[in-house]
Amino acid sequence: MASSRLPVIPLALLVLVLLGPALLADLIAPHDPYQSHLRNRLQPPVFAGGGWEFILGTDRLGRCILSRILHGARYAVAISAVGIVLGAALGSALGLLAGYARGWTDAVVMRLVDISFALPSVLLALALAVVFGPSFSAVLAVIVFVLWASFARQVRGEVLSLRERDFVARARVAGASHLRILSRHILPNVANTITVMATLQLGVIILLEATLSFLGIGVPRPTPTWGLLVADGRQFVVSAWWISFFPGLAILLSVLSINLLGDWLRDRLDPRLQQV
Amino acid sequence: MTRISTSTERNPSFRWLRAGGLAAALALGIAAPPAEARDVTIVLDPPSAETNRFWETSGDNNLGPAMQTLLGNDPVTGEIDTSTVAHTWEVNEDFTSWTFHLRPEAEFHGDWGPVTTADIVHSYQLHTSNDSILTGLTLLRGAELEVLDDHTLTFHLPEPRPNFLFAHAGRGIMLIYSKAQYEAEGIEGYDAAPAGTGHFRLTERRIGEGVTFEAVEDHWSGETSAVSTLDIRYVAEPATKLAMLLAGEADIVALPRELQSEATEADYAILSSTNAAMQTAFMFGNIYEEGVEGYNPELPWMDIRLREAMNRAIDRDVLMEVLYDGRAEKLVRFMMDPRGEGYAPELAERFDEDYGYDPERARELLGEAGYPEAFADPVIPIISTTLGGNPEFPVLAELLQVFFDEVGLQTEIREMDWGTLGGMSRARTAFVLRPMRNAPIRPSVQGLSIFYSSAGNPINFVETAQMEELATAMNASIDPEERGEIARDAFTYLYELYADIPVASVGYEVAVDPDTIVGWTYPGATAIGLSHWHLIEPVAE
Amino acid sequence: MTRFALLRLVQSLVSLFAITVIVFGLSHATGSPIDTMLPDDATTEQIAALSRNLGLDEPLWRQYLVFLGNALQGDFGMSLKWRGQSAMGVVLDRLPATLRLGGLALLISIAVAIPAGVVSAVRRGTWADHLVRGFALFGQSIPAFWLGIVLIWIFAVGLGWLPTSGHGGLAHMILPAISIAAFQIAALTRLTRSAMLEVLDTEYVKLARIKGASETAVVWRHAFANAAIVPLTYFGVLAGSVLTGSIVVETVFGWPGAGWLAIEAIRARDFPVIQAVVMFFALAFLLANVLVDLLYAWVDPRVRHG
Amino acid sequence: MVLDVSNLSVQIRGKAGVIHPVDDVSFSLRPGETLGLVGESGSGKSMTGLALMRLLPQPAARITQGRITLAGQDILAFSDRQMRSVRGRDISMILQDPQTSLNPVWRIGAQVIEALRLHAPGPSTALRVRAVELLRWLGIPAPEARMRAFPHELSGGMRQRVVGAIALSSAPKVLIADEPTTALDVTIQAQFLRLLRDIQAETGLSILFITHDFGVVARLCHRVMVMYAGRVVETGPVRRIFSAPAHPYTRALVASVPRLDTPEGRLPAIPGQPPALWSLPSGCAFAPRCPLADARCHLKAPPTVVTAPGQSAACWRPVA
Repeated sequence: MASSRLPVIPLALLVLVLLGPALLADLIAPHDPYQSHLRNRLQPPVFAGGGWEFILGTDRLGRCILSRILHGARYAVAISAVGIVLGAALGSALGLLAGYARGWTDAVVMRLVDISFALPSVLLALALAVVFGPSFSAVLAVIVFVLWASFARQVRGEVLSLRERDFVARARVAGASHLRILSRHILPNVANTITVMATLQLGVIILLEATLSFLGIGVPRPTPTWGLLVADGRQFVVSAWWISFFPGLAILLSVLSINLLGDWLRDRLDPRLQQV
Repeated sequence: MTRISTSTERNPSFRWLRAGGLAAALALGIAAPPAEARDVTIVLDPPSAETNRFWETSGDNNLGPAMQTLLGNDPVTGEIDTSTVAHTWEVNEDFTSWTFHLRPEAEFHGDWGPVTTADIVHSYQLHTSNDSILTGLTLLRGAELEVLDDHTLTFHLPEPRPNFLFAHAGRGIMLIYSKAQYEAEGIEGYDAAPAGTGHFRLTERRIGEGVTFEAVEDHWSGETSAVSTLDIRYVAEPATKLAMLLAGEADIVALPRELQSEATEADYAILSSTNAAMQTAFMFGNIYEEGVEGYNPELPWMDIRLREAMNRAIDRDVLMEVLYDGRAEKLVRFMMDPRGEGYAPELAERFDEDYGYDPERARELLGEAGYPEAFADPVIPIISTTLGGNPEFPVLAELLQVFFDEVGLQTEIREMDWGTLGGMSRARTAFVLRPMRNAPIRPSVQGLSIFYSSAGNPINFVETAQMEELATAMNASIDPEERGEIARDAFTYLYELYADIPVASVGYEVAVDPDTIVGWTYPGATAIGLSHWHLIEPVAE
Repeated sequence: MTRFALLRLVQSLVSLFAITVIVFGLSHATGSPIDTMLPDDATTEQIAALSRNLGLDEPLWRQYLVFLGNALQGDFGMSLKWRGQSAMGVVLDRLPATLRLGGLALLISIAVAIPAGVVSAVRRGTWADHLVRGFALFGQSIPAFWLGIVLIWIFAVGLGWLPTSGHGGLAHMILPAISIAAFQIAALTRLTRSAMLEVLDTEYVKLARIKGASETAVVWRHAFANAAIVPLTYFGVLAGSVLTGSIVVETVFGWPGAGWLAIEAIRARDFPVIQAVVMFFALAFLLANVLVDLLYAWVDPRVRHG
Repeated sequence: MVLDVSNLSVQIRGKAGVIHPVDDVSFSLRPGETLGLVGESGSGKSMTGLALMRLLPQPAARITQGRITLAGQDILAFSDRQMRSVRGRDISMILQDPQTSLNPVWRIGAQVIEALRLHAPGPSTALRVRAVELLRWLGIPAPEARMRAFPHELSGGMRQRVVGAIALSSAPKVLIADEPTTALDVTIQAQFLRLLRDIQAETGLSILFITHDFGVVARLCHRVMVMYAGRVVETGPVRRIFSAPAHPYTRALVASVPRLDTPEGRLPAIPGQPPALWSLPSGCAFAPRCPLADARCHLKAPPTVVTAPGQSAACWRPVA
């Protein structure tokens, strides 16, 4: 159905926009992302009449947009990596448990899934931010909350059907412990699904972070997360469009390439997974 | 009077888009019909409470066009005047009995009849009831009202209140509601549309959207507004507000200063209040003396050298430029205003010397104080928060951090909403640097005793024996000259204490469409900055 | 079928009950409404009086029981921010605006995504397919609030075709509805496409062609009738995310719906309104999902009989 | 001749390059005749069937050359609309898997009626009656009740009969049966084959029976055509093919016949794998696996030679 060749362009894009900057921000960023050059506020990018000192222009405090975007990649990677690992781990663990144990455990987990879908995540985030103050960990908590349920639901479904399969029955007859059956026989079979879902959800996380920043409940300023950069520059869409445009572009390109990679991965590993 | 020249040519970059768009819109037939010149749309920040029950709000008067207070303000000077329901007032020598004479011609909208002292008593009861949460209520509460006749009444106060008039104009926390309407329709009548005495009548309140007012024909004051309907819309998103102005959907828009240049570049005009409408400052949390609740000797800014260093680390010229587009004055002392009591001009003269931008001196001071080694927790937490009407606060926080970092202070920005911050301050655990505003500018003595002494409210930034003494003396004195002296001493004391980081004294500003609005004179004397709605001058038809 | 419906209903009720606890707990954890209601210079007496008035001096469990008892009767108390109105009244007042906007967004999503997904699957590998997939990816990669602002600038300020913001007729709804729908269109298109691809590959679609059925009949009556189950199961999630999406978009467009209300209520610690509006969101979501499950069973005979 | 195919080639443009799953295939079908089309999976037999229906997977596959003459008409020249009216009416097809050949969300009745209506529109009551008759004709018990059933409520054998009913609903002249019994168990398989034979006897239907199972071929077919790597390697009467296969590949296939326990879809006893279609050897495609192959076989594609009356093979060294 799909190409088995590695999707080169998305991968290159991802390295260029997200991974490269995340690793090398300190080396390649022309300025300190926190350093204000107050005499150079709202400088346009070099191709729109600005100077070479600030290639993508500066924001209202005279900070270098390019440097902020490059450093922002670091936070994008950190937030999405930690968020996805925690969310996928929690969701998959509960999904495994529910699907394997069935009965009451299953009922409880599935109600929790229902509840977590039914509570509007943005409102929850807002409430959390009001209680604990916006912070990196609050953003992570919201991301985990948003993610875990879909992992749990998907994994549970697969485990339910897996546990009826022969090799599980054989393992059980052979006297394998539950832990062993779960870790040796069932987990490897849902691993692909988890991997593909995780990839596809990465884009969702980056967008969520941006939304939280828009509502003023993201990672606190002046941390240059992409969401905050877009949210902060949104008022200047006409006069100083570069403040929000370039971070927006970074989000767009990253999410785009992540989604393309996710699609590719899905086609390779788990073509039956219907993931949005 | 603020006047602006009308311009015919707008920002060309939008011209071409518009030309094509307009044709297409006409073809599609979906363009909004052009508004009548006399219908004015004003876009403001959403108020903290949307209700017609003014006493159940904290005092942001969004009923202004329709509802009046006993006294008014002069549109140019901002001085309290008798332009509204009362035509004269007297006070006894010790400021405990205030008598007001109502205008016999003043009448309520609709058929609710003339304003009498019964309406004043009724309104007083509403505003001082248990439900009332108005700001500065202590100034109003506890009075005994003596009705002398239908148009004369006296407020007998339990103690001298030299600033009593501030409750009736300026802060204006007692709106005149109709007793007749209340008796006929009950509270529901007010909830639907309260009858007031202003130049406009409230016709509709749409929750989350705004309020619509209609000009009263032949207003009893003899002045009738040139604007026929006033559509006040509440929009929170600044970019959307700007878009509304540029798209011609709004005539007057309260824009953050940062965006005003976008409007002026497109040849829209800025109208400022005739006077400063607000002071802004950054406060050091809990400069208390030992024994006071909330005293915390570990706070780095308990060392006056750090407070001076922080003040000196700031280039206030840049601050004015970045935050207020250059249209603000450096504030010398929070709560001190040239028009108020106890103004100390010598402080303004000394300001550059004591508070001026001097990063070298700041570093020296930090060195002398042994910063950061000598401090248990040298990190300075700066609060970033949003408050309707103060969109510059988050930027201010970031700027402070920039300046502080420059001289070697360790900082951390904490985002927090205004309510949480208030809760912390009330619990006296706000161990932070936080923004504060004074709007409208309070009478000096009131401002000083509210935020710098233990009298009354729990939120206090300074509590020292000397300041307590000054506050007590100030409040006890009924001799204007003496009060002025004490206030001046207090200002000087706080100034030398580096009690906070004074930022700016700013006027209220709106961006207007010069094609539809010629001018608007308002003094910036109310809590929301705007007033004198009937003085909005639309372009003649 | 009835048993199945009943079971789903009971499950939803259990969830709803748990949600009341969470909502109550969370709203009270956000701090006291006094902090936002009272001005900075409020006196100690004012604070105490308000606290008493609002019943905030009662123990928390008692406040919960009172809340639950009243909530069962649809009474969430009086709003703290919109004084003089009941929380329920405020929510009911704002809900239609959100339902209209959300409904239109949903309609746009379906009207665009389903044909796009189907076409993209049927013409797989052609330029039409690439175009649709490109748009879908784009829609899933752009933050809704940013899209909204850009749309305002292009269509309201630049071209002057549509109003920038505010509450009004259809013209006012188009831009916000598109902003909400963009992500959903993308999601739904991708979902429809992959479901269609799978179905188009099946033997029964081949059999329909063998019968001599027209391409339209094959694609829509045979293939889509089966593939539709997948996007249908997504509608439950879709309804939820439309509500969530409306929270952000309503702020951008000054559209005073339930999403806007929820944000304002949380910021103002208006417990009664927070509780009412979140319960409404949760209820709407749960109902939508029960409905989807029932529809699913109705559409797919295998589920119905299984 | 009801169906005449000459020099038919199909090309698929894939990611791995261009392949020819059907390469220069010619054969014909007489009225009332059953032709068995035999080969391993990937030999191009199913693709040949789909090409005859003009239902090749779009847009990857297309017919590059040849003629298909159905009842005297060149159907490759037909427009899509003309082709639709031919499908089901003149030429029809039964697919391999009865589990998935029926639309799971449609009732049986609706599916049969749709097929009837497409080629002979009429009032729905009349169509209904005909549908019931059709189901009865295909040996489905209690057809009225079955009309209301959904596919998942029927057994595999019943479902295949319904598929048969749909395929035969408009009395086609040619039926392509693509491994129709592979997914059924043995007794049901036998019943279904008997049914096909009965129907053929009754109607004079011509059947192209695609299978990999020589046992089935022996029971049903008059003639056999063997395909390997997209090409026809041998054609002949069923008796000759069993008794005196000319092509070494056919011989190997026949040798493995009675083994019922072999895993389906794969014929044993021939060493090696069928070649990948995108890297065919230049000579005879079977040469790498052929015990008789010599240098010539590896170099040049063999011509088709007549080895006996009605029997021909594409081989340099046919067994006479």
